[in-house]
Amino acid sequence: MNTLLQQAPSWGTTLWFIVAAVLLLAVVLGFVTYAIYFERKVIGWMQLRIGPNRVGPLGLLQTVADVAKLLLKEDIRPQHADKALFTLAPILAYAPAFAVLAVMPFSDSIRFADLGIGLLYYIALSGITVLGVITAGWASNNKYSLIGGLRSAAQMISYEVPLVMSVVGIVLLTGSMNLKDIVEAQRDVWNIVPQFIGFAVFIIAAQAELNRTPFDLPEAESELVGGYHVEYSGFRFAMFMLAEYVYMFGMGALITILFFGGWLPIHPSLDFIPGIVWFILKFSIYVFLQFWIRATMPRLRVDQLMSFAWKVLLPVALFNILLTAVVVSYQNGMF
Amino acid sequence: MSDEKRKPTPEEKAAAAAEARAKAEALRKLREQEAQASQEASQVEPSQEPQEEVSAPAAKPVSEMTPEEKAAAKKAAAAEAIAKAKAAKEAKEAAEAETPVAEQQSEAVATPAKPVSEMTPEEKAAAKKAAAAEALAKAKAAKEAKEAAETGADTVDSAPDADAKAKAAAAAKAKAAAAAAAKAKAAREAGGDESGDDDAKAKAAAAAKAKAAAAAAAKAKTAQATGDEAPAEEAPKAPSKNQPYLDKYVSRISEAFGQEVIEASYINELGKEVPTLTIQNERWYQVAQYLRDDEQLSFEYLSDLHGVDYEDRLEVYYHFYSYKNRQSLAVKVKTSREESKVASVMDLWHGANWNERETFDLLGIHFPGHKDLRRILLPDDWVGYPLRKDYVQYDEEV
Amino acid sequence: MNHNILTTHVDTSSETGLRTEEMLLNVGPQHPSTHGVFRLVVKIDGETIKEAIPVMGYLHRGTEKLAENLTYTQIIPYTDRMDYVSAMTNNYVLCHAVETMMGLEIPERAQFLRLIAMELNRVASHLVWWGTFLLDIGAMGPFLYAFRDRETILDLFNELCGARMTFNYMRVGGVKWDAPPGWIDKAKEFVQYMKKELNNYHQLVTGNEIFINRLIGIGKFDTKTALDYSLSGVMLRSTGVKWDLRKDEPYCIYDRFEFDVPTATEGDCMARYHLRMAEIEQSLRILEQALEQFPSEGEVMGKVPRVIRPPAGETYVRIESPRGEIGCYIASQGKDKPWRLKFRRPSFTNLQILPKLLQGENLSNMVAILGSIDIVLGEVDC
Amino acid sequence: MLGLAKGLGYTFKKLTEKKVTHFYPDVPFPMPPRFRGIQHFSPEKCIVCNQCARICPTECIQLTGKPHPDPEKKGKIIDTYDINFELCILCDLCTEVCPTEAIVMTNNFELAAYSRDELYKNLKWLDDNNTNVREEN
Repeated sequence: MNTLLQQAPSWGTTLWFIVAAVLLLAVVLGFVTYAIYFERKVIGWMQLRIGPNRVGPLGLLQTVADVAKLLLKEDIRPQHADKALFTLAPILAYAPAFAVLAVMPFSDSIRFADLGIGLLYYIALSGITVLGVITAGWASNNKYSLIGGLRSAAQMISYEVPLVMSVVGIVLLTGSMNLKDIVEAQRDVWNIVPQFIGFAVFIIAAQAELNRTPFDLPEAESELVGGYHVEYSGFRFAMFMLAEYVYMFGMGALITILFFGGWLPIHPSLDFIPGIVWFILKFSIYVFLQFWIRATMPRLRVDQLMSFAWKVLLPVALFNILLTAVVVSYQNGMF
Repeated sequence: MSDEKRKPTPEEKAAAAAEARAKAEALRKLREQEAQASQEASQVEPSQEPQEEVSAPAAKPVSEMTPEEKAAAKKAAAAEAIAKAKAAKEAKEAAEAETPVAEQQSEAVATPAKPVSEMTPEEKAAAKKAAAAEALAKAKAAKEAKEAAETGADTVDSAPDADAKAKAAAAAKAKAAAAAAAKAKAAREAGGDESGDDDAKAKAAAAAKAKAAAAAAAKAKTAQATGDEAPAEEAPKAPSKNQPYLDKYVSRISEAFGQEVIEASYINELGKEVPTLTIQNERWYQVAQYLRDDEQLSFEYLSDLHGVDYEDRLEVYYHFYSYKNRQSLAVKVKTSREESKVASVMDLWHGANWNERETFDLLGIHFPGHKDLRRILLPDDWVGYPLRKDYVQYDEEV
Repeated sequence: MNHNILTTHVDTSSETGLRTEEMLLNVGPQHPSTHGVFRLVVKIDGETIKEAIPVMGYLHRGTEKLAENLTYTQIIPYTDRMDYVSAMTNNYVLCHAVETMMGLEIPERAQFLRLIAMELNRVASHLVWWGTFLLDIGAMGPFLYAFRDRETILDLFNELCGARMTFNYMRVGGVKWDAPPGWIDKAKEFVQYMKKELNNYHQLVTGNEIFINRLIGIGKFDTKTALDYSLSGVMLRSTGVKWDLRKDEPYCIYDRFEFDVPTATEGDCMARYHLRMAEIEQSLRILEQALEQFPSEGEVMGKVPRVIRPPAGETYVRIESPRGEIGCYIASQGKDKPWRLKFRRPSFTNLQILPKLLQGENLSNMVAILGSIDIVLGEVDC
Repeated sequence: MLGLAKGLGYTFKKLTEKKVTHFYPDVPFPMPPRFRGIQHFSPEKCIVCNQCARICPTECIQLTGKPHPDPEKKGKIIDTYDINFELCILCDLCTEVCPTEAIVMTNNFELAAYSRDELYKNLKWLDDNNTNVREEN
């Protein structure tokens, strides 16, 4: 891949890019399909049900059927909706979620762009998703959507700050924003140990960024019915759904890379297992945690959400930066 | 014999025990009473006539009689009741000539040892009188009744023997009473609109005349009878346990507003002996305020509020409760059907808000003073008030 | 609806110079958290509720009007459909009213069956409340756990009277069915199971910090307000009034059993949550005693005339339903059909305080407050 | 945090616990003997006393009788008998009053239909609905 990137653009290389992108998209879609399936299964098991079991063996084709249904549905747009924005919103939400995957190193060899500022790229792009959500909320011409959109804006912007702050510690430790370097730097010990405070803040903020329980206020179905996507149906709704899960994929990958040592094995002696297996394993644990939390937690209230971000998470993240800075300086012999 | 009454509070238990011991005496007293009553009745009889006409066909509830009426009625009835054994036979015949419903009634008469519980209170009381004499003679009946009483098993645990005895006596009376009760029913049906049968009517008319007075009298008696039968016999006028409260309310309100604001006051024997007042419509708001604010009344809780259509008038029924005094009070305010108006008590008890709206919605009673009086359950454009007896659904096409 | 709420306020003179506008939000009648077809028109400024107007009647079936043309026996199935979550208490209140008027005597065994049925139903009702309340708060797990355990109760009812929710079980003078063989043991088993399971519920939810923070201090009112608004049941007890009709005006055979009336003084959603949970415990306690003392034999139907004709007059009885004080008023003219039948529905009365509680609250609190009142729309609209 | 952890612990334990859902409709759902399902009607038992129609709180039962074909015998026999399951609330009162157990409950409860008209069940249908008939009535 690296060699391809460094070549001069030509028809051949462009074709390669497209094929690779489609491949990644297929992988991601496959993941989304089965993430939804497993989410339903896991939550079902936790709730003493058996989850989807009617379509295909063990219900494995349930999500496929759901997606097919969504794609075949009539495209409904509310009469007084803002036509252009209404169409644009799902794309705005989905595109960045997919674009952030470009910098993810899934293993030593499987990766795409190797940006020096991979982490920054991720954070910057993921911030765009919120635009899609606000646009959707506004363009639907629905009060629930609007409230959901605004909640989402407030929440995502607020939680982005502690999210970014919490990874600064890692950047300080590693001295690089390149995701590959960050993984390589964890050969001795995973970042979750020295950066535990950062990890705690990050995982909470990530949850809020993903709009998932207990921070699912923008779509709180018991309050706002469905929040920003209440007026969406058919494939547009599918785009939002996709964005949510792809974003979860991205966040899972990022956490694995930042805190769990990416494709590195638990112990060097287990090196014979391919890196990608380790990656998937660690990644799956995070995804399972998502489902688990969703089966257990109630939802926060909007004012508590904001004060939690600004009064708890941000100070803790800042303290973490300070602590890391002090430790790093000490190690470098500044004191 | 309501649910509550069956649970033996300590006092009741004691009373029951005492009664059992004094059973023989009680019965003797009863006989004396009857003799006395029959004497008195002959004096009061003339004044009794108009009343029975009122009470028989419309089945006028006791609730609407003044205490004096009640007393008079009782006396008259007592006398007549003695002569009723004979009338019972007649009534049976009348009943047989009636609709199937009536037939069922007479069937019921035939079943032995029919417990008191099946009879309406007034029948019970009436029956009791008639039965008293018979009961003494019927040793066998008493035995049967005893069994019945045991299955009923209410106060089994305390002094079972004495209790059972007392009950057996009561039941024996009740059994004989059944005959009289059936007669009462038959008579009332004949008087009422249920049976269209002219024949039956004619027959029943005779019975009804004799009967109605008795029924009315009996109603008065049920006041005591609801609790336990024996005390009723010992002291026929023993007031309800809530009588002092009623007296208190009446006197407090009369002191503040004068006698005339209370149109009627009585203990509702059918409704767990709740003191019930009928308040003058015009002064209702002031009285309501007083009910809530007065130290001794302090009815701070409005349990229920609703309206009833009695065809000649509308009534609003309030059920208050005082958590301070642990006492209930029912208040009724009457209003005309044409211009129904009852002052709103929404600003006194906020809980009246929706209840008044509901009453307005379904019965069309207006509550001047209510801040937001509009329909609550029905759509805003609904025509008519469904709970009124003359309501016909509005049909746009007609 | 000609109400002032329809005029929203546009604030152009704010200090920031920004033009803000109040918004009317129609919550319901199809909304996941209104527990049925209840509608709330709320005027919101941002997410703060300025005013809330409840609109109801979407489930109004005219039970009271229908009852005027039905015999008392025929009305009983209709009461099942009022508070469909706790139909046993509804059955009971009607039968109790008629029995009070007629002075009927209920056989011992029937009394026990009634009490057991009502208390089981109270547990079932509170379980439904617990599940749906947490669903409102955003946790979906508890709902399914609660419904699993409620299912056991419904199965018990199904065995007892052949229906899971619309029981039509009680009759004037007794109950329709005796307990089938083995039923009492099954009920005993359930009570023991539920006692243990209740701890799990607490483990799952009660200690949850998010949950606690969402409820503490929300929807608060004091005793005076509660009485003024005619609140009853848990709503009243959460303000410190120790008042339970089972204890204070005992009906059925409640005075034979030992149980406490849990009260709290905070008057907020959290207090109401704890009270309902404590009430499940107390109900189980009553059930334990009642099932132990259940008479081994006896009639389940008292001696009742073939045609039920309460004497002319009127009565008003009230009992403790899971939601509060349910009352039944009957005006009789001595016929086999009531002249006027009126139910005092606790959900309807308790709901009155909602607009007051919602004022100035956040939209998220709206569902918590509404949930904590515990309404059943079949009963509100009657 | 302890509360959150406890809750997570509880749900995790449930992950492997036995599931409580039924495999309905693959596996029929057994109903207890007293279950009130769709009525079964046996015309030969009916004496056309009209009690079921009269007790019905929703007035969903309609029946007509005809004179007994055997002129020797008195009384009537049933001619038509319809229950409108749009209205029927399966309250059990009709079976309760029936003196001859001509109308009884069954344990069948699947009534869903594509058209309202299908919910009108006539004598023949009710007669044929003779599986899982309830014993106690």
